[in-house]
Amino acid sequence: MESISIGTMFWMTVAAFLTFCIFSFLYRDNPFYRFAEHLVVGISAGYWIAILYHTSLTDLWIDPLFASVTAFGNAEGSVAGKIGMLMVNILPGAIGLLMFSRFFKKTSWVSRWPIAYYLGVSAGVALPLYLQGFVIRQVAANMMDPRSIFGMIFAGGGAANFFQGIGEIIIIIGSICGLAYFYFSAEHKGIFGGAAKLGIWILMIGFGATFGYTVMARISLLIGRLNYLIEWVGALSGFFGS
Amino acid sequence: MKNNIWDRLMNLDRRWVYLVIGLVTFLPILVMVDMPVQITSEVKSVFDRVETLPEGTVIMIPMEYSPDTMAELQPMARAVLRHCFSRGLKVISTALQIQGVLLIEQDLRTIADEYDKVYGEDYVFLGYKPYPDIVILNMGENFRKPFPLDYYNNELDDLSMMAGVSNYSSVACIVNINATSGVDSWINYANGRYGVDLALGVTAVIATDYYAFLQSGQIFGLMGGLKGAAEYERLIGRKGVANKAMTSVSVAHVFIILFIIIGNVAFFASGRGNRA
Amino acid sequence: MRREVPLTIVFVCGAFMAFQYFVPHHVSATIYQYALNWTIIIGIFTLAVGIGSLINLHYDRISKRKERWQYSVVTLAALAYMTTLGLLSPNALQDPKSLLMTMYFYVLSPVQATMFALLAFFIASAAYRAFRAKTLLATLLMLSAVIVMLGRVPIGDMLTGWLPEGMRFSDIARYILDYPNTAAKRAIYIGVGLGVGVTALKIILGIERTWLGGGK
Amino acid sequence: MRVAPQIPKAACFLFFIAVTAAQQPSGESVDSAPVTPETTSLYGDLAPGSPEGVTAEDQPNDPGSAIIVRWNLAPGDNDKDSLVSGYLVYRSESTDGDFALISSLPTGSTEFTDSGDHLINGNRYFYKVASVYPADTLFSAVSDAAVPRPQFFHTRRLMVFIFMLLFSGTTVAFIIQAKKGRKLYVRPIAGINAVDDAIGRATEMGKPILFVPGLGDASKVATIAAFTILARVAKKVAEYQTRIIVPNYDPVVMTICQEVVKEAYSSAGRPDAFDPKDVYFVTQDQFPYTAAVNGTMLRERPATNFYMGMFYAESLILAETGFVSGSIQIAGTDQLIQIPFFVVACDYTLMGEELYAASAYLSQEPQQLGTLKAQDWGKVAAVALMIAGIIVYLLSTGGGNSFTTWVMGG
Repeated sequence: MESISIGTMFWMTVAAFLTFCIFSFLYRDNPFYRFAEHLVVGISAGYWIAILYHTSLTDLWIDPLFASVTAFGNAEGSVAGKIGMLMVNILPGAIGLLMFSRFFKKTSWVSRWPIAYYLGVSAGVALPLYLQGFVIRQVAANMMDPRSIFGMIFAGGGAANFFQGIGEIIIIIGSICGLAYFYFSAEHKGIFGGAAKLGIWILMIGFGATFGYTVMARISLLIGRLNYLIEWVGALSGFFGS
Repeated sequence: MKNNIWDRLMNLDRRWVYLVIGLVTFLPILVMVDMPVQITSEVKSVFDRVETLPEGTVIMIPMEYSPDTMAELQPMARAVLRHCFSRGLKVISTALQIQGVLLIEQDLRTIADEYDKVYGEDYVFLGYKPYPDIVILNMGENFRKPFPLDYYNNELDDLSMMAGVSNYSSVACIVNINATSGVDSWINYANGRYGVDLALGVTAVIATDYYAFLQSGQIFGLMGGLKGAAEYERLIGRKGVANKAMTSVSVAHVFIILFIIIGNVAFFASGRGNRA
Repeated sequence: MRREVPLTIVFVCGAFMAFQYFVPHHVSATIYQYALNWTIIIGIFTLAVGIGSLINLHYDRISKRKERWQYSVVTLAALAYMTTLGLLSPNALQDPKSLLMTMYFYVLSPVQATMFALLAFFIASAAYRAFRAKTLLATLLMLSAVIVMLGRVPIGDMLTGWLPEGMRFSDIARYILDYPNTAAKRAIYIGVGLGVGVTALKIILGIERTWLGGGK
Repeated sequence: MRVAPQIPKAACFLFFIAVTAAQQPSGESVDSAPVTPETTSLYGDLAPGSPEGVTAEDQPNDPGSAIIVRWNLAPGDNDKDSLVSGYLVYRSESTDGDFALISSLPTGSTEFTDSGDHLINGNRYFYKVASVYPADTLFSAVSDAAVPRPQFFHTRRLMVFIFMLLFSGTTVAFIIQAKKGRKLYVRPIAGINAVDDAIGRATEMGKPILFVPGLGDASKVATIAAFTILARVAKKVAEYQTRIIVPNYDPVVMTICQEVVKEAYSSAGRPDAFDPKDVYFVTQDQFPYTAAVNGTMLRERPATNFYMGMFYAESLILAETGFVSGSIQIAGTDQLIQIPFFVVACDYTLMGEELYAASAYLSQEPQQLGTLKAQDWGKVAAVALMIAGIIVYLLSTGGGNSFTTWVMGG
């Protein structure tokens, strides 16, 4: 087996050390955890600066801005079009710069303009998108042919068909009752209260299922970390053994 | 207040729970306890394809996983690589997700060393290039287009294995081990556009989304998460990390359920259940 | 000025984007693309404000020698180091062997993965503490979780292997995931969709203005 | 590089050559005269033929610059015979002009979308499709002229458009009614009442309150709802003279949280008590952020933790650590997968829609409460639409299918 370079061994040990630091948190807060926590906050903030600078800022702003400036040296195209393009590329930067008004107490209210733009665009995009994806699509998914459902239940197509038919009824009734649970305009009383109660039962069964479903993936992650530590021990003994 | 065993169990320090979970996950990794794992046809068909390729055939195993997804996909990648190397197949690999390149390079090298494979003769690692869609498309024309040099800065033509290997038409099939949404690019471009036979290894959670491609014949095999890896390990007769993990996972589940039962017994035995 | 301008911006941008969804024309599509890009660019400028806040907080701890100020030195040093690595090298992100990526690989990602792995412990302790059959609701939550857990691992089917196919833990788990779970999801999705809709409208119409803070 | 349409399956060598040819930017012009097959025996009894019924038309509901070409399968393109090895699509700007090869498609294809800036809106385009046989390539007749155009209204989104207008109208109507002073009944919600209690508890204990606005950026409506809850919490905190700590994941969220908390302090008459360093940015990275918030919980020992907004896998890490530090915990998220973990580990959880309701509740403005009524009417409308769909199915299965497709939209 090829021996591991001293550099790789060093970095592997750093990674193993940090793994132990984080695991130590399970016992209690301690200096090792605090060290790892503070280290990784700085590292990740710096990493994101690099990512955003190299990807978003250059691709979306700096490069197009330069292109629109150099376009003036080009004979093709109308001057008005070029000025328009330049404005389109200058403006977001200018709006972004308004954020820096926060650094001064007197002007900090100016920073609400970019925030207003940000929230306005976000809310406008979200409104039809959520109504479509979360409301209309889900409603349409509940439009099932009752004849095929009853066919599955009563036509004697075997247990599998029977339970599938029942399941589809559970979906329709369950989701309507779930909505009843969230209904704010009436108290949970009478028939309506019964529906709301059935609704919260269905919600709880669904939550339990989601919980149970993720356990395996979480244990897999722990196994992944433990395997890394075992590998590191192996590499370490190989490194000092050779 | 009576301080009997039930009360103490009710207020058990959480660290005991942590310790038990840690131990029951860790011990099966050290000691092999066999758990029956059923072999599914979609994993078997990947194995069968690799098993029937003649010695010396070139196979492509692109790998896209990173430290946060390696727990599920690394055992699978290793099992497939072991199978290929043990059968004397030649392997071309890429890593089109930047976060995983170092990891994948290590994995490939480690497994190749196990079988005394020589770089350039038995396997080639092309490494990383940004914009996976375009890289996948360009490799369909020629590997040398996106990768004039391999990961170690060798000219591809200087590597004896690459002689006569121009593009996907020179490889028998692709087994893509992928934790990213880039899976779709391999399906659409490598298989869809260039018609290479493609099999996938993906994480357990997203595996359910890809059964449709299996049925439509766009992929010839599918491995999902640790379970898929465990099956593959069994097929090559070398039960390793994934099979141990299956035991860990099973035992950990049992213990979590035991904890729930103990918690409930304590709850009712301590008399709090009656008051509630 | 301080309130009217932002409220006008919110209304104009919000109403435009909401109606844009229904207009496939390329002019509308282009404006949409620019509008989204601009939010990203503004976000990057704001990151500078965020980093300023981070530096300010830790610098304050150090300069005032607050409790555990030494750790703040670690944060600021790491930040400076990583930023330098990232900004000085033009292709640090394209080169897997760069020091920036090495730091990512051996420092950042082990911590991320280990934090994530803590969940294995927390999921167990939470289950132990909270899954108690105190009420009908708690019992339903617990039973459904236990059945799905058993249905996901080989041992569940070992326990129920003697039952006919369709009655084993994995089958029941599948059934719970396919039907009651879908019903629950659907109810929540529809509610969330309406909640988001109303909140977005309140923002656009200027009824919801907590984000404006105070001032005249 | 132009991205190819999804092609399901193809492995033919001929096809491969064709693809390579298609990538020549100029595109070769081809002779349009049909080739007479010389070696008919090659195909058995079957006579090879060109694709019939070639149509080309503007793609609907698009920004423009796209045309859909459709044709029927050529003879022998089926599982039994599988004689055809692919199709070639050609385009020209006049019926008798040069037809350039623009794409090659595998067997079984009956459709191709030609799109991109090379199609000028308003111009006329003509298409021809050829079927490729082992020894022959047979050309279809030229299609009718197709004119790419952009559309001004997306017809498949009509249902959403109607729903959005009705829903917005209802919301505005309720707001106006509430402004006029009409009393609107809204039932109490347990989790929301708990918010006030928890703040009271924190002040009694003299400990700080931790408010985690989640991992969403400010464009997420759940995060926006969290701002309103933060405003309420911060105001109480300012009144009771305790401290509020808000660690942030997103810098835009941080600036808004600062504004919100600052305003709460000044409206409580204590503007000087606000310390901007208590509303701070950590890092825009899930687990480092979680690590830092965990540390804060164990060191500051807050009396109450609020988790409001978007949460992912870190939900349980935060909530379990908060439990260990002995805090009362109130969560609210619309992230379906994380709700169970909050339900299990927190004292109160605002599930999904309740998060949005809470922001209206806590503001205590009548017009905000009015919007809750609109949400309820939305639910009634949703259930009514569901039932309508089921009734249409009872009338006719085909009608049900097309109604569902229409509602679903695109």
